[in-house]
Amino acid sequence: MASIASNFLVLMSVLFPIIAGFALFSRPIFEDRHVYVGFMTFISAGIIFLAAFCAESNLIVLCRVTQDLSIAFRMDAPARAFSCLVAFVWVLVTLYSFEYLRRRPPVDRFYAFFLSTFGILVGVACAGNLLTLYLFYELLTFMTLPLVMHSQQREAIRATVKYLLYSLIGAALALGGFFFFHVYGVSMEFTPGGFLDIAKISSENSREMILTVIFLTLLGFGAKAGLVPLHSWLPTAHPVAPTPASAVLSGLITKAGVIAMFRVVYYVAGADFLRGTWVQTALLYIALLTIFTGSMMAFIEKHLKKRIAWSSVSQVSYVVFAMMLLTPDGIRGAVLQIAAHAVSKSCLFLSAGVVIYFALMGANYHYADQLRGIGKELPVTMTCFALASVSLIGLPISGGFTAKWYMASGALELGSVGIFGVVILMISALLTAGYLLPIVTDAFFPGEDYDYTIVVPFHLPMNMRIALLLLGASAILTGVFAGNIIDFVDANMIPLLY
Amino acid sequence: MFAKLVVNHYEAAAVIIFGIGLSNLLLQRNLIKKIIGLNIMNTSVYLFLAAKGYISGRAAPLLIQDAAGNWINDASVYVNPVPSGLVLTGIVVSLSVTAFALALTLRLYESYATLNIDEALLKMTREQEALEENLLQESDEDVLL
Amino acid sequence: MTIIEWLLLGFLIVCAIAASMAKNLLNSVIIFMSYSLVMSVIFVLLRSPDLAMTEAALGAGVTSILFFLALRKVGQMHHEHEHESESGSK
Amino acid sequence: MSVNIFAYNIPFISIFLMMLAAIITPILPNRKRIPEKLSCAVVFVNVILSAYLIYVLTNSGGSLTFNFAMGNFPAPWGNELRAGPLEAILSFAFCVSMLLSLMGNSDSTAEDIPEKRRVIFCVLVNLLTASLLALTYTNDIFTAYVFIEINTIAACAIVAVKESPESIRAALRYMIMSSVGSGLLLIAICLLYDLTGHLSMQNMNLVIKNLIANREYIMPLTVALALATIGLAIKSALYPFASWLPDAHGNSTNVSSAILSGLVLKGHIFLLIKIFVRVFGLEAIHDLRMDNIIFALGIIAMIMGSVNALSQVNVKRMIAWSSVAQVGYIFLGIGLNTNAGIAAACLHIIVHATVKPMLYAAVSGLSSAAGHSKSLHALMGTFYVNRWAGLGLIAGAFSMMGIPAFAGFASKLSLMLASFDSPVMIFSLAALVTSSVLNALYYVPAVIVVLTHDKTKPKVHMNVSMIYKISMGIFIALTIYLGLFCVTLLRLLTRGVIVLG
Amino acid sequence: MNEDLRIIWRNFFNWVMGNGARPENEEIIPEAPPDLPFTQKQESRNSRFHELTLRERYSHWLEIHGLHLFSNVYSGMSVLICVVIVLLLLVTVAELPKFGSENNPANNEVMERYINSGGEETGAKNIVSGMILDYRAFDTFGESALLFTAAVSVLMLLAVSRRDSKNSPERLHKFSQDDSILRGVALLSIPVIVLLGCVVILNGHLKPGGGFSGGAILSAALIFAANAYGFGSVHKFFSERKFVIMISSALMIYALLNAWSFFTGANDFEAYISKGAIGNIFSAGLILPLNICLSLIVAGILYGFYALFSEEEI
Repeated sequence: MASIASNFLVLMSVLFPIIAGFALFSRPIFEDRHVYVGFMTFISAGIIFLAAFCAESNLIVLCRVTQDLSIAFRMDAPARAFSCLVAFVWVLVTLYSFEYLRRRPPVDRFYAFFLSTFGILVGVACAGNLLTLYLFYELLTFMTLPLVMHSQQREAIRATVKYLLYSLIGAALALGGFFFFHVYGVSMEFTPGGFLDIAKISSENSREMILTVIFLTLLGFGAKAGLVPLHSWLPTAHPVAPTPASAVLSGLITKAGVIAMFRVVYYVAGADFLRGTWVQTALLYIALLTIFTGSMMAFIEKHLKKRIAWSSVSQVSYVVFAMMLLTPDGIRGAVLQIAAHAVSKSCLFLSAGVVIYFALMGANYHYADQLRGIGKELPVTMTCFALASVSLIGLPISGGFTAKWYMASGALELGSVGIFGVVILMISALLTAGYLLPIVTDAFFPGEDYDYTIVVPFHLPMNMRIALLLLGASAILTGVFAGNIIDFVDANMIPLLY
Repeated sequence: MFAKLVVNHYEAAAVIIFGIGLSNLLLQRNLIKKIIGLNIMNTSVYLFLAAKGYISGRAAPLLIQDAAGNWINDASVYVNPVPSGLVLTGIVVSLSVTAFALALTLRLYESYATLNIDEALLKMTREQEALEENLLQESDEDVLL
Repeated sequence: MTIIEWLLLGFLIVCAIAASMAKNLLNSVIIFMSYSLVMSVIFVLLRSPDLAMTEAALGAGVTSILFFLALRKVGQMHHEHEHESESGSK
Repeated sequence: MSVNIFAYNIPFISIFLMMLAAIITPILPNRKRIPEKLSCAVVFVNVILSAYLIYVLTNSGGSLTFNFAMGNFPAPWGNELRAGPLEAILSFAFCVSMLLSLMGNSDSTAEDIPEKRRVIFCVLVNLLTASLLALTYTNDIFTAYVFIEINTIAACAIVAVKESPESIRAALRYMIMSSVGSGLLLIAICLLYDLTGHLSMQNMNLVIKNLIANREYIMPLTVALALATIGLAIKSALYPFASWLPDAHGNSTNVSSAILSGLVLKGHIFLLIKIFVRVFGLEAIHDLRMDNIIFALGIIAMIMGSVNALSQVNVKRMIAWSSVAQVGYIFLGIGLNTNAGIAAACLHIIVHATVKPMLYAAVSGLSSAAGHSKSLHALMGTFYVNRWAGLGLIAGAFSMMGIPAFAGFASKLSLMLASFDSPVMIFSLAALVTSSVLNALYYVPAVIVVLTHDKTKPKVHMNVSMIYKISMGIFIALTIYLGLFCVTLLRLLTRGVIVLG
Repeated sequence: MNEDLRIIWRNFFNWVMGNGARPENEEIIPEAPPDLPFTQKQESRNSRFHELTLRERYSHWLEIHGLHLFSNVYSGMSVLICVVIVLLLLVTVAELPKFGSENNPANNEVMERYINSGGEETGAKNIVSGMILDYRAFDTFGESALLFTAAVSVLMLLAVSRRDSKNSPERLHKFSQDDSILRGVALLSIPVIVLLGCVVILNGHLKPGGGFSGGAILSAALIFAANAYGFGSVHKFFSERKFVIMISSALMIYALLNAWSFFTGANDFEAYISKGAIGNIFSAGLILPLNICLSLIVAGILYGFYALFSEEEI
């Protein structure tokens, strides 16, 4: 009986937000859409938290497509962790978005897709097999398209098409991998340590082919995470989306790609199968290349939101790097980095959104060098911005610091690649400091020649303020309570390695 | 091969006529000639079939009586009746197709005043272009106003 | 017997080519008609009197009549079109 | 006779019901849309009959098939019908698709076709369905030829039913290409008759097996097979021979396009499958080297159809080119030349017969919301005017892109699994993956446009008729059903292909 | 490297979308208030007059040269295909069984049964008639349905569409000729033609001929009458409605007769139809009534073709 209830809980945590979102298309349920959306998001988050903490981790089959393929979910450890993170950030971003979206209609369509994306993201996290993962991954692409092209201007549509093209190429690679895994797998269900049929592979001498397929699949899923060959949609698409959308796009939806890669590495192929192969090395180098490129481009970029988007390219690849180390410290670093980056990047985007929102009042603040002295007008926002920056750069006690610490110690176990990786990490940290800290310092310390009389007092609405403060605080708190996260990882995810 | 073709001369002729008909159907610009080509092609197949049913020295498939007035139903007396049956069907098929194609051709001529299907396409595109130009001019006037 | 066969087959091929080469559509329809008639003679030679009859009635008769009618109608429409274009130009 | 007497007569009854409906329609009074109602009713009866036939065949326990002699004489002498799981399922799919196309487009039919023509349109639709059913059930290759001709004339007339010069031109072009196809098919049938002395498919198969085993008449057999394949490929719009399709499907009325792409192409493809499996047998096809050619043509069609669809501005032409690509999928399955491959091809036939009419019905709903313009940009924001049509478009697009849980994915998956044992696996993998991306590249922009609010346009309100909503709902439900629960269907199809051979 | 990628992407994007080429240094303007909607019209006009992308150049070029190129390529391909098909077929024909030989595969048990027991089983003296109307009656039914399809389609194309626009009374009598000699000849010959037609039809199971040829002869009589007395007088006893009803009901009877024999034959039921003695007029079971129906259908449809093609209302 309890099992049925927990199954229902897991299913509802995926389906409820989707249904609630699409209900927005039909008839007005509440006169005020914000009330409805807030209520539904809150309920969804509640269900998700409940499911993450209470549900059993058995396989829940929704329906069977063929004998061995089904749409199935499983609330296992990564799913629990990620869906909690999603629910936390989503509630705050939704809270923030009420005020922001008032100026950017049509609200209905935005929230319909925004809410469904919430459910689909949870679906990606709890997918029990590769088919479900692929289904939700594709749906994620299509559900986020309307978010990116919300303004319907030419730039937005061009960015959408670019996003679409890259995502589709990625998904196509993943689809090819899916077909292969279906033939060379024992079952399609995610199993810790991989479900590949090693006997069949070795008897058919197709180890190299399977490695290539895994590599291509990882690259394909990497498209969502902004990994190098398929990264360039990210800095185009994220800035044109409305801020709440770009916050979740950067903070969480890129992580959907990472989660998919995580599933492929640890649940499809198995860490043992990949350890020491060229796939591991190649992906490590690709991740490092992405880290460097992202940081460098962010350093060069002047446009505020684009800078933050490039920063995402680099920061998400930290996770990929850590994940591909295939060591305990690597996993610890990856999980911490996911959490830290999700909250801090959302915080950064939301702060930038406040700046732009503020800009709508008259000034034109789109570029990083226009923000001189803005800390006097928006003190709370810029404080949160600073907190998030600290975490992204990886200064001590912040979440980012712990993550990078584990990452580096994991990398050093790995020999020359690891050492090279640590060097790149250092350089990237410096670059990150270089593109984020000047904004903060300029904002708070505009210099001697700053004219303090033009400061216009700006009243930040309460819900925006709460969202920003909570996200900024949690960027630091992830570092403070890193120990608890590490305990969770040690108990649940380290066994995946062996 | 040539000697064999001489033996199968009906079939060889049928095949050559089939080729002529097919090339007419594909290459002629004029629709009436295309349809004539279609008919030639189909008829050649009927010739082929009829030749396949023929057995030298045998009678047409109409039962005949022997001297005592009994019907001779010995298979070694008559030619193969199956191809005749098929060709009978086939002739009606090609008649129907011809009638339908001719009706379509007449309608095409009514609309485009040409029996050439490519020319009809050309005329259509020209008309559309003219229409678009008109629209464009109208919208320009709108802008000016 | 064989010579007649060869002659008729040769005539068929010549008719088929001539029907496609003829400049005048009417000629080509007439040639097609004679082609069908020769075909029905060949059917008689091949011991298929049913076919000969049907081919003569439907293939040579009805089909050719349809072609003639279509040509006549095209001619009429041609005049109408010319008439229209003349009046249009005036 | 392993089935009860009613089920035994179902193939005959369904063909003759459609025929009698066609014959009686001109006599009926032309009021209150009686002819259309009659067509729908008879097709609906056929849906039920074929569903019952599927039920009986799969639960009879004994042999899955039976032959029905049309007259007093069995196979080599008289005409025969043959019913097996494959035939029953396909005729069920065709009837469902026909019914839904008629229902889903009934509004646009009423607008596009003047009332006096509608009687004739109904006659043609009935004849078309009857000929399709006969094509599906027939066991005699010459009967198949006669009914193919009925099919062709009715299909061309259905294209020409729209009173516009372009549609007449398109119909003429279709007619000419079809005639080439039937001419080639006819001479192939004659060659086969000469070599085997039979017209009944299973007797032909016995003789051909002997001939191939003795290595006699290999060259004539190859030529006959090649000509039949080319002839049917022209009629079913395989890529290099598909130039007539976008004209014919893009310029006709919506219901005509739906019927043409959903049913007419499929009937010819199924005949080709019958010739491959039933007349020649798969080993013979492999011996005569026809499988690889079909496979390669299928891949080319998949890619080129989509590439051509990319540059279309007219939505109907875009969907028509996408049909070319989808026909490529089916030929890819046939080209694999295994039972599984052909079952997958049959699954894709069913999937496409469901999805394409749905797309055409959706486009007809959307374009009437946009003031009957078919250009992609005119459809902007029409989702909010006609939501059922918009949902249909989205479901169809997802299905064509191969998103899991929609029909297209199921057939793609089964094609892929069927091709895994063959040496050409890597090609079909690459082709399937590439064409999914290409499909998405033109379907997603269409969906985006339809979902985009156009603020310059005044708000339009449109009354969507109940029948449209119902048929759209059934379409969408079928799409998702096929995507999620196709296991039993695929298993049945595989058994059907095995007993067909 | 990234810039290169971006340039390649941009070109590709332009190619896909058909937008004008865009200046490289253009900044992305994010999130301006959505006042300006995305209008395609402006865009197409811009691209039309200013910058041409590859696709547009291609389509312009195609507009000018495309048809010629297409028809040339098409002709070349067609010639090639025809030549290849003819050569292949010639080679095939050379390998086929010999013409006129008794041992051809086609002369097998099928044909033997048609001849050996065709007389008893169908009662027809003309084996071909017996074959197409009894053994392979379904083919012939399909054939008459095909004729019906063609008739309906031609009716749709040539009659129904113009009834609204061009129906003027003087058109109806435009081609009727007031020729007394013709009328006299017609008066004499029409009964003879009708009689001939009837003989051919009624002897369909005994002699060459049958429904199709007899129907064609009957239609010739009708056409002759129409030419001699004008379509109007033919229409006095044959209006369009009656015509359609005649064809449909003849076809209906034909179909029902066929269905009866198929149904009883397939289920081994008693058919209640005697075959009669070979050689009699009233023999051969259903073949005689089938031939009569067939001739009515064919005569009606062929006359209908004639009337429609000579721009008359049937």
